[in-house]
Amino acid sequence: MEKRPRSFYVLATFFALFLLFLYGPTITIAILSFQGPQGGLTFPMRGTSFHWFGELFEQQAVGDIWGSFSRSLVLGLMVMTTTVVVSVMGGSAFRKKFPGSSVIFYLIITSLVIPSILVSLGVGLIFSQSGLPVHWSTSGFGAQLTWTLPFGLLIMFAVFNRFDKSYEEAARDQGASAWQTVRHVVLPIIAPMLIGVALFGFTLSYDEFARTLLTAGSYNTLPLEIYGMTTNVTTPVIFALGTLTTAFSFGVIAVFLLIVLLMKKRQTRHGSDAGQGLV
Amino acid sequence: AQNIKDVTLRQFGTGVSNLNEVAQKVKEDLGFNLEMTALDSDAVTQRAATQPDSFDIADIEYWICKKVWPTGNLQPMDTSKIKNYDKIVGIFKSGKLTPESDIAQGTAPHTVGFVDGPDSKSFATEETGWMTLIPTIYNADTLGIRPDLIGRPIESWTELLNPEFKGKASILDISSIGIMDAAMVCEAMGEVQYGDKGNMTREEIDKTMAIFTEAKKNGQFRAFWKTFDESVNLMASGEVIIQSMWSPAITAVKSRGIPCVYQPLKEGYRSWGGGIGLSKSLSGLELEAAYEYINWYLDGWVGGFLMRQGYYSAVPETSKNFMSENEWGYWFEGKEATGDITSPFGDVLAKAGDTRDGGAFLERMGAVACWNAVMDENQYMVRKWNEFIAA
Amino acid sequence: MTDLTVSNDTDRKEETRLQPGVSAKVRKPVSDAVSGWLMSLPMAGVLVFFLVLPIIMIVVVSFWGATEFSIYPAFVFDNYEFLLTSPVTYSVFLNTVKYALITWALTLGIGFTIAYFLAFHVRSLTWQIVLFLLCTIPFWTSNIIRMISWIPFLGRNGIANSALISLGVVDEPLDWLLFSDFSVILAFVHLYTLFMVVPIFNTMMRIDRSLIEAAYDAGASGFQTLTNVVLPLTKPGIMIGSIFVITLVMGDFITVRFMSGSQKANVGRLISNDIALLQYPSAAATAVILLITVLIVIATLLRFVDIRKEL
Amino acid sequence: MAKSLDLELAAVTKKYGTTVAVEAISHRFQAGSYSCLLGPSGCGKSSTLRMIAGHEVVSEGDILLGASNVTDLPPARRGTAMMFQSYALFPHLSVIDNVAFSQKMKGVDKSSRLKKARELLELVDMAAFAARLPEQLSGGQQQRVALARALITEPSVLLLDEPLSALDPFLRIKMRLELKRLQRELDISFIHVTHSQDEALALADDIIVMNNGRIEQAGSPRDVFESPATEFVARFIGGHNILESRGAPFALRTDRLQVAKTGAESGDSLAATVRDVEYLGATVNLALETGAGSDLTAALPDGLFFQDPIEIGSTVFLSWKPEDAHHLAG
Amino acid sequence: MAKSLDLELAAVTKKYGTTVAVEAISHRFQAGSYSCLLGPSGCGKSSTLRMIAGHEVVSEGDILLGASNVTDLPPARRGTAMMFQSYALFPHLSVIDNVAFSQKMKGVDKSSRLKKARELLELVDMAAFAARLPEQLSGGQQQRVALARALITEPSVLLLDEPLSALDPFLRIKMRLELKRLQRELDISFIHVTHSQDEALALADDIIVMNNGRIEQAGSPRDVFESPATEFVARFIGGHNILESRGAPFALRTDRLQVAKTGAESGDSLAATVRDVEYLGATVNLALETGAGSDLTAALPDGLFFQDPIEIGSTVFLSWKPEDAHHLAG
Ligand SMILES: Nc1ncnc2c1ncn2[C@@H]1O[C@H](COP(=O)(O)OP(=O)(O)OP(=O)(O)O)[C@@H](O)[C@H]1O
Ligand SMILES: Nc1ncnc2c1ncn2[C@@H]1O[C@H](COP(=O)(O)OP(=O)(O)OP(=O)(O)O)[C@@H](O)[C@H]1O
Ligand SMILES: NCCCCNCCCN
Ligand SMILES: [Mg+2]
Ligand SMILES: [Mg+2]
Repeated sequence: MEKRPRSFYVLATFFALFLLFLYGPTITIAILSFQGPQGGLTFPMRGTSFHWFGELFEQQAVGDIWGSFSRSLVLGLMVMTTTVVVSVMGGSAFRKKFPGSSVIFYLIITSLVIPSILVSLGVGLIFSQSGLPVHWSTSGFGAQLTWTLPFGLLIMFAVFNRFDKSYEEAARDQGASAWQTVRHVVLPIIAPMLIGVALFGFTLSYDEFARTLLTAGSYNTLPLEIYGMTTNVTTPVIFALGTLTTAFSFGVIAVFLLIVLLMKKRQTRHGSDAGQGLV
Repeated sequence: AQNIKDVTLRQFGTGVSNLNEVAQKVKEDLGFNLEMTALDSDAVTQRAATQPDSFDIADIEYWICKKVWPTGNLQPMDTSKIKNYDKIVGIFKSGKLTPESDIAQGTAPHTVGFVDGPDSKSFATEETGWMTLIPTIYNADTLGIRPDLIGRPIESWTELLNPEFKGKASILDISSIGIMDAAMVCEAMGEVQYGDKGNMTREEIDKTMAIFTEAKKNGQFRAFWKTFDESVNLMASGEVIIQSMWSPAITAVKSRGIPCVYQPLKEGYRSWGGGIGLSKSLSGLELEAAYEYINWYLDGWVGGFLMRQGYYSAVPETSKNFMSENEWGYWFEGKEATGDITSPFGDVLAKAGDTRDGGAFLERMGAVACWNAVMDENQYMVRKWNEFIAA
Repeated sequence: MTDLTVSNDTDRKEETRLQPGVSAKVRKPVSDAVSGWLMSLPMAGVLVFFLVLPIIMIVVVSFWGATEFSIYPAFVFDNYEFLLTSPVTYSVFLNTVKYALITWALTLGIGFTIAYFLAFHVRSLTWQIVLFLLCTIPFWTSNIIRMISWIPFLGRNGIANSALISLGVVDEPLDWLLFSDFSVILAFVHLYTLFMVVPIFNTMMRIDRSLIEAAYDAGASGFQTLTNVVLPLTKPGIMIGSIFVITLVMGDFITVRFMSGSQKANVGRLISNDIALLQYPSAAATAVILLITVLIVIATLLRFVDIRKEL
Repeated sequence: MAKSLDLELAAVTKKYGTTVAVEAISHRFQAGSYSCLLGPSGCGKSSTLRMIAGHEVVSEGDILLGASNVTDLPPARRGTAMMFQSYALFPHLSVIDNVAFSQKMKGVDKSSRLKKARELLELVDMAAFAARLPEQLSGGQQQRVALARALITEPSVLLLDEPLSALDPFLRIKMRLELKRLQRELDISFIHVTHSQDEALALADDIIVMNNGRIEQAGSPRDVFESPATEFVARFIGGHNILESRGAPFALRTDRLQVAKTGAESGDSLAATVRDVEYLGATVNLALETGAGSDLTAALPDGLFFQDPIEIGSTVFLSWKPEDAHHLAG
Repeated sequence: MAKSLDLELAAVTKKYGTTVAVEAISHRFQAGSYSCLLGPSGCGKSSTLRMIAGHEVVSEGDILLGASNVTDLPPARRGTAMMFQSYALFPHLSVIDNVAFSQKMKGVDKSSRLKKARELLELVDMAAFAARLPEQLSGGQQQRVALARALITEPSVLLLDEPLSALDPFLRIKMRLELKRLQRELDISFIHVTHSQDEALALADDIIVMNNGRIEQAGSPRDVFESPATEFVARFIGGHNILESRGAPFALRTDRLQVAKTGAESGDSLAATVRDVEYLGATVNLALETGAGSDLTAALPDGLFFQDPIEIGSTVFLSWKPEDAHHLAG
């Protein structure tokens, strides 16, 4: 390995400090989730235990963590799927010139910059004024899409800006129909990027508060539920939930790393002699 | 034919009384499903006022009623169908705890408790047989303090603005409630004389907010809180040592082994009351189930459950059946505990020999100076409150 | 390659010029418009229903009247009149702008540095992705939970103060760590720096590495390369990140409320307070003004960069 | 393979907005011939090829393949196949799946399509690499796979857009021989876009020299090289000097310019200064400047040059045989 | 301009992880000479150049410029300047600011640095474009600006990594003449990486042929072309056939192979089948297959060939003069 310049170490330290800063709350949460049974949400610690992890799977005094979690999960998946599909379609549409595309583009920008609470208020008003029932899977879903779609579309712009059109032409040349081209060529090639869009969509939805606030209807999503739970004493159970979420995320990343490593291994095993000069 | 056991009722309210244990017990005792959604107090008002289809049962406070009732989203209840109607304490019917007590200032529950008929949108001045909310839970609020960190007796609401506690005081940021606390303080300081704290004039509002704004600018407050939990954390972490607080929040702090007192003050309490209302759209079997639920609610189990957390039940008599003598004595009669007092969730809240802060029911509820209120100048007050927050 | 230019002026001119009386041999691709429309239909649908209609609704309602409990159609300017004549409005907008500017400056400084590190010092793509993912993990825990945890982190007895005291940096716990402008901005920086990192990183990755070498070759120091080459070339990413951060901060209400202990206000809080009190018309009027402000800021930023080209 | 057919362009025009990329060109590509479209960057070669392939809408004019008008047919239904400049191999598919792609799209069952694909891979000598991903292949190998993929559709006309430009010079020469061999064996038409004169000369039965969206000259390599029709063609095809005689331009091959160290400026003899000497192995190029300010090049066999080397800066005398001067139009 | 100095590589090695890209190469580049590093893709040319430039850390060995060891100096302090393959002009700076960049970095005041930059632009004939942005220039123009930018640092050695590969063939020939002229005028060393034999032959005073991270042969173009040291060099430099005589390989220039339609296989005459005929303008290449299975090429002047054309598939007889056979090592 080559020697690194000093700036590397300075920047790496900065990055480490930034990570520490990002993880400040996470670490606090992690520590406090091991409070003893008498402990609360703040320091000092009153003993240490796994009590609150156990409690997490029991019924809480107030609120329904797993019910709202499953709603958030379902909603997150709905938003994720829709974001991927609609963004891919939208992104593809924008590769062509069509009248009105600039209107849609500016709407997307507006959607990106409009304060969340406005969407929440507006969607809530539309539904209530037109007598439609608000529900997390209808109004809540739509309100969240106004947040995830701009991101999805912007990422798709980036993806398609880098996408070599000749792949599609080659497919058409090979007799693939428009749909076959998408199905067998475009989608597989951009698939890794779509994972990014999907992750983005899910994360933004899973943690969305303001846009769901006035649009969720009878049943709360997880952020709303936790907020609702704070109207009574909340316990380190919510910290245990945070710790589990974080552990789970680390797991996902570890799996991702493992897959990458395995794929690299497999590639070397396949024995590439690409670029070995004279044919 | 439809079976009442298939009915599901959706109830929302703040976490204070939207307890899962209640729903569980309903399922056991009555057989139908109760789905509880806990919301913060802002969301509760919004939900009740703007999303009538999103709930069957609204668990709200009386002062909110003033905003929600005129929307027509709730239907009044026929008191003849309420088994224990007669046993409901007087506060919710005539406004008088005992026949001789004065009616406190503010939006007293009985003033918004009745309407003339099933379709009426304006409140009646006396009992009519049509109730807006069935009272379920209420209490007398005061300041909470950390005796260990203050180290001297606290007797008056004025202490909230005492510079001694600079940077360690807090009040709550729910304007309708906060303004009442503020008024208690200003009145106690002798700075403002109110005609009716529950229905201030613009001038009174201005004066009150001026005093508090001044204090805020001087760094009196560490923070304002909006949810129950925040008040608990502020107090438990020692960020704040004196603040307006709710009884069970004190209990929660204490249950962590941190000394905390719900300090009775000489000027009296600021009180609040909650009840459950029925959605306009409720009918048929579901309406029947709702009545069954209300009757069950007043039947004592919930009352006991709530009383053991430090609230009061609207029908104390029935609750007594679900409390031990020790508990009844401690919580209701203000007697010394004869053994450990535990919360319904198993935390030990008091030991033998302890007495409840503020004493017996009659002593506490008898010393209510005002109720949480929605005043005529509410919009003006709200704007001033916003200015206070932004100052 | 894909050219996302939205303007179709030339196309349209072409059409009108060629249409009348030209031989049947003239061919014009018509299907682009049709398929473009079809494919963007779902997106357009969502936007119309969940963005355009709500905005129209808000604008309309901002002229309505309100009682204590309901709103009624009217055409009154009361809401705006009150808003625009209240000194609170101005101080709150000012405060909002203050938060936005300070947060912007900090996220830009930090975000640029982080992006620079990831783009220029981390060599493999895998590591770049891993480090980036590492940055995102905290965001998979509900923000509400994280907000709650700031108190034990920054409070008088929190981790930060304990650490500072045990390190001997301070004797007394620092009060201003929590419930202050400091903590509000800290939380903003915490929440939104990544929104700055991503677009800047993206732009940096597209800088041809030989430009950096060319700068070194010309005798530029690391710092000179940074200011004379990297920074100017990263401008588009900075613009996009700035748009994200500024709009997010200007529209936020929950962070300000939690982190200031409800002691500070920004426009978002004004709106949410109004909403909480069912003063929808007043909330809507404030929202309209906020939206206009944000759009003006963004439009100004967009003048400097064509973000479609820069993605 | 399919029967080869004539391909005819009839006044084909391509406009992008207001830019005219290809201007009413007409040409008949003979069945079974190897044609090269040659021209400088931006002259419309790719646009022409892509219109033939069906990847670009024809603005005006018609394209006929055999007896049928294919102008408006989709790419896969016109009997053409295209090999892309950077090959456009599907990066997510293995070599054999790339080749079998069109069969899969047609719904051919797996075993038959793999069998067919394997045959094609054998044709291009790539069967051993069937399981690799494109990124694991060298440029030359990728090119062969692209060829196999194009040929599996049994086209009458194979279209190639700068197929050799991504290869290094060594490979380029090798692969161009293979292309030519394959075309001869399959007996179908190849239309090959290039901006390299060598490539066009070496490969083509027919060279179509384009400039500014128009065809400047079309003919056999010898026609084009020995009788360039215009100054542009003479310059572009290389190996020519442009001179002028009584106002009329004429072309003179660089290897037909005779260089003498002594002589006199008179009639067909011209004095010139040697500005540069480029050694190119078998030949040596002299860059010459005549008094008239025009730059000429003389290509001498290396043997001849080194017998009596000429120094840079020296003056030489040029002459040529009258029959080597080739008159140009315009 | 700076005084030109000898540049010496002493057993320089470059390793990337476990790959050895350059393996202990030693070479002395003469002051004021034009050297070309020539070799196939991946042979280590760029790595070598980049180590000289200081953009790549030397794994082992030393680099000496004149008397000083520059192995560990930063790029700007070694007296070299680099011209990048795709020019690497700063897209946000105007042409003149690009050229003045290094002066700005040194803190030279604005008017002096612009004056200096303008001089350099005049040198490369680009003064008229001073205010343009790089994207508003053609490839050839960009190249000149890049040249000016590299030269303004007054390097002793100018390093060029495939400077012509982004240009079309027409421009490429033009620009290579300019590079050569400039080098001669400035009298500094140019080290130029290419994988084109023509380019190397035409430009270099010294050709360094690399293969697999090693130098196969270094010498003047004529040395390399006329006496390739190894089979690899003979193949790579082009224009050679490799034959074998009693187990020992020898090289024979393709233009020295004599082709006769009639004859007998005997001694130095070899029967071969014509597999292909490549017309290249002034020459015609015959691709030949001998019985022994080896492939040969014969380059005939076009005049000669067309006097009596040879058909593909016909049998011909090959012969050569013994003095044209050049024996190869290994
Ligand atoms: N999609 C397009 N939109 C607008 N103009 C285009 C488009 N494609 C090509 N052109 C223009 O049409 C003209 C011809 O382009 P074309 O690609 O056919 O040239 P070419 O001969 O293939 O050039 P090269 O050798 O550089 O590939 C050029 O001026 C080019 O700029
Ligand atoms: N940064 C790097 N990391 C790892 N290996 C590298 C790196 N750069 C080059 N190599 C490897 O080192 C060897 C030599 O590469 P180099 O770029 O010097 O070749 P080259 O002769 O310039 O080739 P080309 O003509 O393709 O530019 C190759 O095998 C290449 O894959
Ligand atoms: N069931 C309604 C309970 C509402 C609780 N509000 C608490 C207010 C205390 N001051
Ligand atoms: Mg082209
Ligand atoms: Mg290289």
